Amino acid sequence: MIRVQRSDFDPGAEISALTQGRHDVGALTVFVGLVRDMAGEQRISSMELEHYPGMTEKMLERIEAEARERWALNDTLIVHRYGPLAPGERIVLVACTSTHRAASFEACEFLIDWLKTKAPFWKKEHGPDGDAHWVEARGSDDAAAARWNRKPGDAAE
Amino acid sequence: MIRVQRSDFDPGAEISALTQGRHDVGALTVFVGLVRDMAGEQRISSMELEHYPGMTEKMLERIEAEARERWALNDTLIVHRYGPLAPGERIVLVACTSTHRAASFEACEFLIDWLKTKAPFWKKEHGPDGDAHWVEARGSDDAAAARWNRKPGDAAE
Amino acid sequence: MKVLYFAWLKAKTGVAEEDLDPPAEVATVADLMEWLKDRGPGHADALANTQAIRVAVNQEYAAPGDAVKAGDEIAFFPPVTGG
Amino acid sequence: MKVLYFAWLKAKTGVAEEDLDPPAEVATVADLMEWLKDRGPGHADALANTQAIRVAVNQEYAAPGDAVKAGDEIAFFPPVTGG
Repeated sequence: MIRVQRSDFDPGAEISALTQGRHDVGALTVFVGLVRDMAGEQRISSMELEHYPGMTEKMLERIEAEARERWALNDTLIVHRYGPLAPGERIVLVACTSTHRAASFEACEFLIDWLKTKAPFWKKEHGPDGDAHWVEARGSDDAAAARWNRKPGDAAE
Repeated sequence: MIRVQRSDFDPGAEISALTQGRHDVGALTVFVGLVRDMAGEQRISSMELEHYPGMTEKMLERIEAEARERWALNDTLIVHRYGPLAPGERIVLVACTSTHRAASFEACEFLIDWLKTKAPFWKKEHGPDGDAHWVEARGSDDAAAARWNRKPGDAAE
Repeated sequence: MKVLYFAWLKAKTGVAEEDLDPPAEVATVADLMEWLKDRGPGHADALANTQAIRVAVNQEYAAPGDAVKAGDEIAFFPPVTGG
Repeated sequence: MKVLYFAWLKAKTGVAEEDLDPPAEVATVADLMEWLKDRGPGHADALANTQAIRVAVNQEYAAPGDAVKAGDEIAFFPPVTGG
């Protein structure tokens, strides 16, 4: 499931919903991304997360479908916020359940790596002096996402 | 922090404790292992988790210290249960916080991989007909743990 | 044709969304970008560095040579930075 | 010397823990395992397959050649299966 929302989410409740009453889940991996008050050497007093409604959901659904095709998963969940965010606030949650831990870890890392390079969100950081700038995409995120690219002729995993 | 306990734990509360009021955490990765009602083709009606009090805590602390030496982490947490467990119940939680996601993912996977091969716990599975057997260690777990072995001369990460 | 701008492209063009009816010779994403630059200095500035811009046609990532036509939703934005 | 058995080693020996005072010639883990086998058929069965047994001396993993002495806590158990 995917959800794009302005409001905060409760990681405990999200985790519960994925495992409650189930006897076929052996492994749950969850990633939560949060706003820090520093970006490199720069102090951050708040952040604004813009997105492209419609395309965001479409991309997240596609990324989720790709994960479910590549790994044997019980369930996947992506929750991503938009709007104003303060340091310490949660931005995104990605969770995968599987019978075995390798699949849950790999799929969870895949989801956040692809999300970061494909889902249309843009971060604007505000400094303490009222200065603001759009965050630039990072080469390390492209590299992380590229790990999951399939070479032509790759067998289905 | 490490905890070895008979009682259940609340993943949401554990996550909150790691991030609440902090502005320096950018990434949280959590793994939860649960009891399934199947082991291969075999039906499981309950499980008994035995451990070696004293050595368990010592090993978990050492594994945690190793993770904190290898990766730049804000915090780490291992909670492991012992005693009788039914399908659907949580067995273990491992969580890592860091400024960046790569460290939180790698350290979390390292912790569970090493825990599985080094911490003195033993699972006994009970079938629906009252049959019981001790779970055998798996080669795949040894291989997962061995990924993290350092070759002589490896630089500190 | 609906044209959308996000992040600093929205700030530079001064619009989030505009309904446009480009002439028939505007057949590709690249054509459209050139044509949009003539809408004013803000548009010209926003669209100056094509390397820094990503494009979606009908909410799918698109390349400069991809076709655009009446009724399409075309979005211009910087490389994404969510997560 | 305190000797502990876990999992199926406990089931086979029939004891979780025993306080023992082996003779001076029992100097290593391997010596101790041989000596323990004489305590009865349960012990002999439990300790028959040394490949399947892990050993800790004073709560540290130990090898067959490692020393054991009075006052040590020695534990025998199968490869671990937690997590």
